Amino acid sequence: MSFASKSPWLIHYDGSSCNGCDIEVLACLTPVYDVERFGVINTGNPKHADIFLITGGINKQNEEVVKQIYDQMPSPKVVVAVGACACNGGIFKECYNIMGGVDKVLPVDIYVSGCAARPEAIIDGVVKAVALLDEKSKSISQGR
Amino acid sequence: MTIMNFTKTILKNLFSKPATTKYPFVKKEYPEGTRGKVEIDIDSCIFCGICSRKCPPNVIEVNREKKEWKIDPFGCISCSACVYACPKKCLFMNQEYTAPAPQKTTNTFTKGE
Amino acid sequence: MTTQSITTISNENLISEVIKLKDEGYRLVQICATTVNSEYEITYSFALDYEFLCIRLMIPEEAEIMSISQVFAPAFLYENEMKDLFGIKINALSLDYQGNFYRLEQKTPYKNQ
Amino acid sequence: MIKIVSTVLYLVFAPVFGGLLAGVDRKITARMQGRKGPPILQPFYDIFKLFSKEAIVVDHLQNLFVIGYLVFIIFTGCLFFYGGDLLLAFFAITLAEIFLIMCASSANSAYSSMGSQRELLQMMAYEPMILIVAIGFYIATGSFSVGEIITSQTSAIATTPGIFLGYLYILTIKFRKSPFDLSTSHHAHQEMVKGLTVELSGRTLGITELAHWYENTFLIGIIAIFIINATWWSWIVALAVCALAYFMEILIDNTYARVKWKVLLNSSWIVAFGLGILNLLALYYIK
Amino acid sequence: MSARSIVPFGPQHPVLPEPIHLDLVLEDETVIEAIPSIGFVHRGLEKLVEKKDFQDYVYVAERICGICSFIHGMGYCSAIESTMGIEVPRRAEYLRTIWGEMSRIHSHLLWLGLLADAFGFESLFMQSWKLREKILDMFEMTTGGRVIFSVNQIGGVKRDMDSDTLKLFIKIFDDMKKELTALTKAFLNDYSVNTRLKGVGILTKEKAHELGAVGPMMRSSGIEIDTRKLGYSAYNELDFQVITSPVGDSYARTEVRINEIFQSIEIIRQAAQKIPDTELSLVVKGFPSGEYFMRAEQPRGEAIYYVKGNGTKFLDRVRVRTPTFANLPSMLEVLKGCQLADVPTLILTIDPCISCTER
Amino acid sequence: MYFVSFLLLFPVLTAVLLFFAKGYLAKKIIVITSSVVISGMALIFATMNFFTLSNRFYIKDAEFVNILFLIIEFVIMCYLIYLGIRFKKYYVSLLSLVQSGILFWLELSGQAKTEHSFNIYIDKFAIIMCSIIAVIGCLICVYAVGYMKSYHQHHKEYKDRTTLFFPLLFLFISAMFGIVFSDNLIWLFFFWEITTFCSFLLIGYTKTKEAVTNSFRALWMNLIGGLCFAVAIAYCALKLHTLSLHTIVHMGAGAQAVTIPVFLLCIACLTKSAQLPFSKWLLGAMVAPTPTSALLHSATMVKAGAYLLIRLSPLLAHTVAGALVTTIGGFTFLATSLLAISQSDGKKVLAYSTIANLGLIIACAGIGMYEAVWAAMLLILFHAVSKSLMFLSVGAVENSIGSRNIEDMHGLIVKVPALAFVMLIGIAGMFLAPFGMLISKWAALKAFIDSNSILLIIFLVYGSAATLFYWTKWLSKLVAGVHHSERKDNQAKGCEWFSLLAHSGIMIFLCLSFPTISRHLIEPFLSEIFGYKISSIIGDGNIQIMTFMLCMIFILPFGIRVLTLDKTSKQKSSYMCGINTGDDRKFVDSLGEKKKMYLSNWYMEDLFGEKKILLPSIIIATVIIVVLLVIGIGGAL
Ligand code: NFV
Ligand code: SF4
Ligand code: SF4
Ligand code: SF4
Repeated sequence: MSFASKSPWLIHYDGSSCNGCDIEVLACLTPVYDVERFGVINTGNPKHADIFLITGGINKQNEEVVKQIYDQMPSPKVVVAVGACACNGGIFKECYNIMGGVDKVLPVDIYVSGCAARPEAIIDGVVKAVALLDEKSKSISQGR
Repeated sequence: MTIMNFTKTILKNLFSKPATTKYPFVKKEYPEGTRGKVEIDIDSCIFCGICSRKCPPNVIEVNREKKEWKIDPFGCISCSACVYACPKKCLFMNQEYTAPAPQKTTNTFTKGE
Repeated sequence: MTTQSITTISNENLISEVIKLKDEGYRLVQICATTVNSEYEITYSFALDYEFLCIRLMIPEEAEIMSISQVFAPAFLYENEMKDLFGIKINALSLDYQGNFYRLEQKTPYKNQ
Repeated sequence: MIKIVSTVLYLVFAPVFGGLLAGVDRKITARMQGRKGPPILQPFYDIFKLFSKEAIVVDHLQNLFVIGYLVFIIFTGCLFFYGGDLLLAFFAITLAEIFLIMCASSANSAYSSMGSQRELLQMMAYEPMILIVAIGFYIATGSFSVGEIITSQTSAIATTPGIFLGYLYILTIKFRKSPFDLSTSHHAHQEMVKGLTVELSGRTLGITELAHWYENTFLIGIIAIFIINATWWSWIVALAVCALAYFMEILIDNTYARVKWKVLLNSSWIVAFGLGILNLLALYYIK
Repeated sequence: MSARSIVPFGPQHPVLPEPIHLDLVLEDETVIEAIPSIGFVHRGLEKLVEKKDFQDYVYVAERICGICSFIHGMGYCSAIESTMGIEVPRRAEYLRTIWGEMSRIHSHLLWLGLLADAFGFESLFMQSWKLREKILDMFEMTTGGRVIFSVNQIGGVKRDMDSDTLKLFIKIFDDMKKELTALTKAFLNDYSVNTRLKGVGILTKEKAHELGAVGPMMRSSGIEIDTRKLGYSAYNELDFQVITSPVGDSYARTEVRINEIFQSIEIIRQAAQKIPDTELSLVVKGFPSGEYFMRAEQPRGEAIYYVKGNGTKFLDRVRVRTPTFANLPSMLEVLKGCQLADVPTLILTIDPCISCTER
Repeated sequence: MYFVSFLLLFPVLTAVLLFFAKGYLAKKIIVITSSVVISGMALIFATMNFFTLSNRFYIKDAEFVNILFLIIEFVIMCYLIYLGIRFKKYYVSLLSLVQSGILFWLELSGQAKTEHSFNIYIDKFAIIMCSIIAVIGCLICVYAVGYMKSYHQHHKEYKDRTTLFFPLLFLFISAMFGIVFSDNLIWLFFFWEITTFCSFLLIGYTKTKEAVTNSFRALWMNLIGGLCFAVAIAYCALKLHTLSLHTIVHMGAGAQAVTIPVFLLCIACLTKSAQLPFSKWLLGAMVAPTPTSALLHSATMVKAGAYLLIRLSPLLAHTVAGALVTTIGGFTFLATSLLAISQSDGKKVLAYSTIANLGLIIACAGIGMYEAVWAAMLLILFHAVSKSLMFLSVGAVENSIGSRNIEDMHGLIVKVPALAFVMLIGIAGMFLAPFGMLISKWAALKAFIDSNSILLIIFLVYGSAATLFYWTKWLSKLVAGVHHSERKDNQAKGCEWFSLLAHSGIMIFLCLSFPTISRHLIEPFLSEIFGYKISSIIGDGNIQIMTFMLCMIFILPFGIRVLTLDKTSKQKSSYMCGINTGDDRKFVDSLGEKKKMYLSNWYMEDLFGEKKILLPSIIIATVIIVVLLVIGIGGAL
């Protein structure tokens, strides 16, 4: 049995977001939504994380940062793009300094819509991500 | 200055029901007027394209020839601009939001004859 | 509401004008540039309590201006910003990011192409 | 014989106990914060997951040191539950901690190194009190040996209340609880990121977590031997006191801001002096 | 004999909700120097005015930042309204005031939580955010969104609040006050919190003025300026005092913000009583021309919305000078000589909002 | 008898040979051969007497030796007076004149003639000391052969004065043998003075201004001790009519008569062992080339003071003199341990640590209880080895990476792995369980508790905390795995490397064998001086536990191999908030350029800096000494 799904630790990085999705992600950790019910911990450190939550779009400067964080996470790992900005740039997609959504630089596993993404949506996204995590962890253990 | 003056609050919390919602096990009731996802009553649409022009992130695509109305729900910023703009009032906001998905999708509505 | 006065001054008078304001006790509120045709219009805003006034430079695209960061320390942020976004040449910046303030992919997006 | 049994019991059940303790801790903390909190078994899920993850390191030395940490923590606990020498147990746990510090600094990463410096500072802060605890036991019961301490006629706490309180004080450091969670903390949002454990992941992190459980069991065991004496009912009292002490730790965790290192160092040294040394003086006076 | 460490702080760092980067030069844990770099969130949205017409740009303005979103929308609208000479219906102005003050409460509560988290007081963080959720619920009830409201438009607002709702809100606020008081006690009276706030990061009155600090940052250094006193929206008809504190340390900044929460509740109460019954919005005709600097008090301080129109539906320039941008020099000032442990709390005491700063 | 004379004379012979040897190779050959001979002889001597040794006295009435000593003493005095005048340090001349004057007067007036005066006395303690001096001392000499060569390659600015240097080393060793073998206080004093004189010359080796100042500081501080020593001798001769150390010790603790000489000797020991307030000379001694520091700090010089105090320990129990020694020792331990925290110069840390450890030894000796003395002797043993190892490895590191600053040893394990490992062993030996020092500390703590000395407990608990801090932080510097950093050449070759390895070997050997050493060497000695059979201090169970721990430490690395943890783990770059530039050393800084990350240790200058606590501690120590002297001597008069 895989435990990956029972203890999804996440890291949250704020790309070029407006903060809206950002604070909603944080709100998920607080009493009313309390994602720790599902074992979620916000680690703040890629090396401990299983789920990479990104809000906001990608620009030249944070491209490297996002890639590096992803690289430093041990597999199995999943990427969740939260909010319209992270999905495809949202309202900012025409801005000169926005390259687009997260999928421009990372393989995104789950897209969460909304502007700002609602905590419920984020929870749903995390729950879906968790299921994926399980699958990935199984395929890794078979691959061994 | 006192020490541990927060004790009362946390003990109260400890012995009362947590503030946590039961979501996702219990569905959330959204207040009226919550902006979720955009839906269309395709039958009343006249494919004038106003919604498409008004939409700030340009996620609506209207094709008058094919009588097709397309939206990219993952790019929608739930601003309701289209809803306000539609002359036929055939767009409305559903309180539900678009569910997270592993792929970005485009929802296409075609007016059947 | 209070009045908003904008005085246009010449490039050479900038520093002396700014020093005068500093002596009167004004603080720097903002510096902002706008591209007008092929010129830059640079507006320096100052405030004293609730009073608000602006001085303005009109400079050709290639002109160089003096930094006022020696007079008003916080100016370096605004000036670096202008440098990055407009490509305005500013001399004697107290902390010069050398165009790496925003690290844009597309340099000086506001410059007239 | 009984010694060996209790050692084996420790080896097998300390992780279970430590894990449950962590689970209960998280649950109570969550409820104190008005949240529902994770399931009680959550720490076990975490650790199983950690062991199933890809192992990444910054430097291969990390593996060596982290295992050293675990081994010596377990060794310490075994020594203690075997009824061995308390002072030696403290020396052994110091060694274990040093392994952890070396592990953190071997990664040559900013936050892990800063965390190790802080951990070191914490060790310096609690070391006097730890030694005083051992000394207190020795004076009160005439022996460093745990076996003899728990079979003495009166509980050690009768003559060492100050030392007991001092021990509880530094226990907050050892449990890495606010206000003393300087080097690493259970919660994110720390200036140190995760301090000591930044560069540990997957298996290595799992090992430190496991070691932590072993360590906590040992530390709580020390609370117990303050109480336990030759009578049987003292064991029950001890259990209650341990539970109460742990609850207090959780409460303190939730009612304090994290202090800065100088406060930590000064206060621990002052507490060691005010509670520990004065208590020792009194002990000498009585004897 | 100490050597100096040079370490990166941010952009990805758990105490930073948003990416900003500092090169920290440390001696033991004392910060000798901090050099900031920004640009991780820069989107370039001011230039979008060339693509969106001045009415649609409201949606962009709201998304400068998700925390102070409402006042961004309002400020932008007011700026345009001023250039076009539009008198906004009073009810709309009152509603804007109420929502604006609610934004302030939510923003300050959010900040209190983050601050608590920065000094490692998790339960305080949770409690603050628990209270904040109530405000968000109220927002959702009245605007349909939790953080981005989309209720402003040029010429007025889109949604109304009926009197029952207003009464309900006043009641909710009254209930909240008790919990807020407990929170206040923990922030202002708790010993351990005090060790982290008192005397830390002092910004003197002179420095605050010289470095152009704004908002609570400035007011906690004893400078009595609050742009709400300019009397935009409905503030000219409401009675409130500018809150200041003389010392200029982290504690003073906390005190000022906490008092502002209570003040905002008071303002909302007044506004709810005085709110007139007019229509909500005017129909806007024509295009803006001319320029205007609109100064509005954001939770973090004075924001300036500069618009310059040219008589077409696309503006020439929109520029938003946000409070955090103005506070950055003060932040660098207070960071010098502090302890590493204070870096998060000091960064937070300016209540930085990077998405506002970089736009 | 044969062994003793050999050990005393052979080094002198070597010294003479070395003085006339031309060329480096010749020196090398001489040093190595005689080192082998000396340590070989000492070890044979020790093994012969390992299980049984009835204490032996040698050399009765050696008039001609006395005269020889007198002459040498006179020459030295003249030289010192000359130097004092030349460098305008008149107090040095004065001190030298007075102390030698006292002796000349004693000898010449015949006052020094006492009954049955044996001059040499051998017991198990002497054996232990002699082995330490021989083995460690000679290893240092061997090391010096390699070291001095590269030293002069690195430091072209100093004149090569090795012609003087090597003979001095051997003279020093000879004098140390003299100290531990002498029973006659006059002989003891003679050798004592020789060490002072040699150390003075060795410290001034480079002849820089700093070196000269420091050497004079060492000189005058030791001369003060010497003066006290001389007065003590005079007192013994005049009042007690004996000059035999042995006899004096047997007079027992209660004896009023010995109070004053014991006090004076204690002061002499405190200066020699560089205790506060006299500790500055040892710190200054660092200017000398590393072998000198190693020699002064580990096996010789400072140990002379500790040695004499242990000899006197039965006289110290429960006396004011004992209190003086323990208090100063304990206080020094605490103060210098704290001071070491703020230092980044490797040698300086070592110097402070030496002073601290000697403080501990001396405190133990001052308690005068057998457990404490047991601990003190073990401490001497272990400290000698690990401190010498540390000094030598710091020297080797300095030659390899060009700095002896601990900050520069960041990532040594990648740069010069071999040296890093040696250093790890040295540091572990200094303070880690289950290595030797810790065992001794365990015993010391127990003794402190049993002696009901709350003050000592305070010193020890806080001092240990500080010790832990500064060693561990050094340790953590060494192991930092800085990737892609340049490999540096290990400059320690041949002699140096051999010496380092030998030290490490001895270190581990001692850890494993100390129970035997304790049983056959230390315990008999203790039984003898305390006059009753003593039980073993540390239980068998605990010894087993420690041995077990030691084994675990050494098995660990192999265990990891077996578990193949290494192979299954993947290497990733380190966490730098997402802006690592890929090689783990640099990040993108605020101006968009690559900046090198630098990690420094903690020094807490504002809490533990020299500026902050050195002066107050010196004052406190002086006050303690003065007050206790007044009480003690006042009580005796
Ligand atoms: N800085 C800033 Fe804002 C505010 N308050 C606004 O203009 O938060 Ni995002
Ligand atoms: S999706 Fe909307 S709320 Fe989220 S970051 Fe983007 S603009 Fe802000
Ligand atoms: S505006 Fe309304 S009617 Fe026109 S295309 Fe859109 S949905 Fe159809
Ligand atoms: S709600 Fe806004 S973003 Fe979504 S489709 Fe309508 S106009 Fe476009």
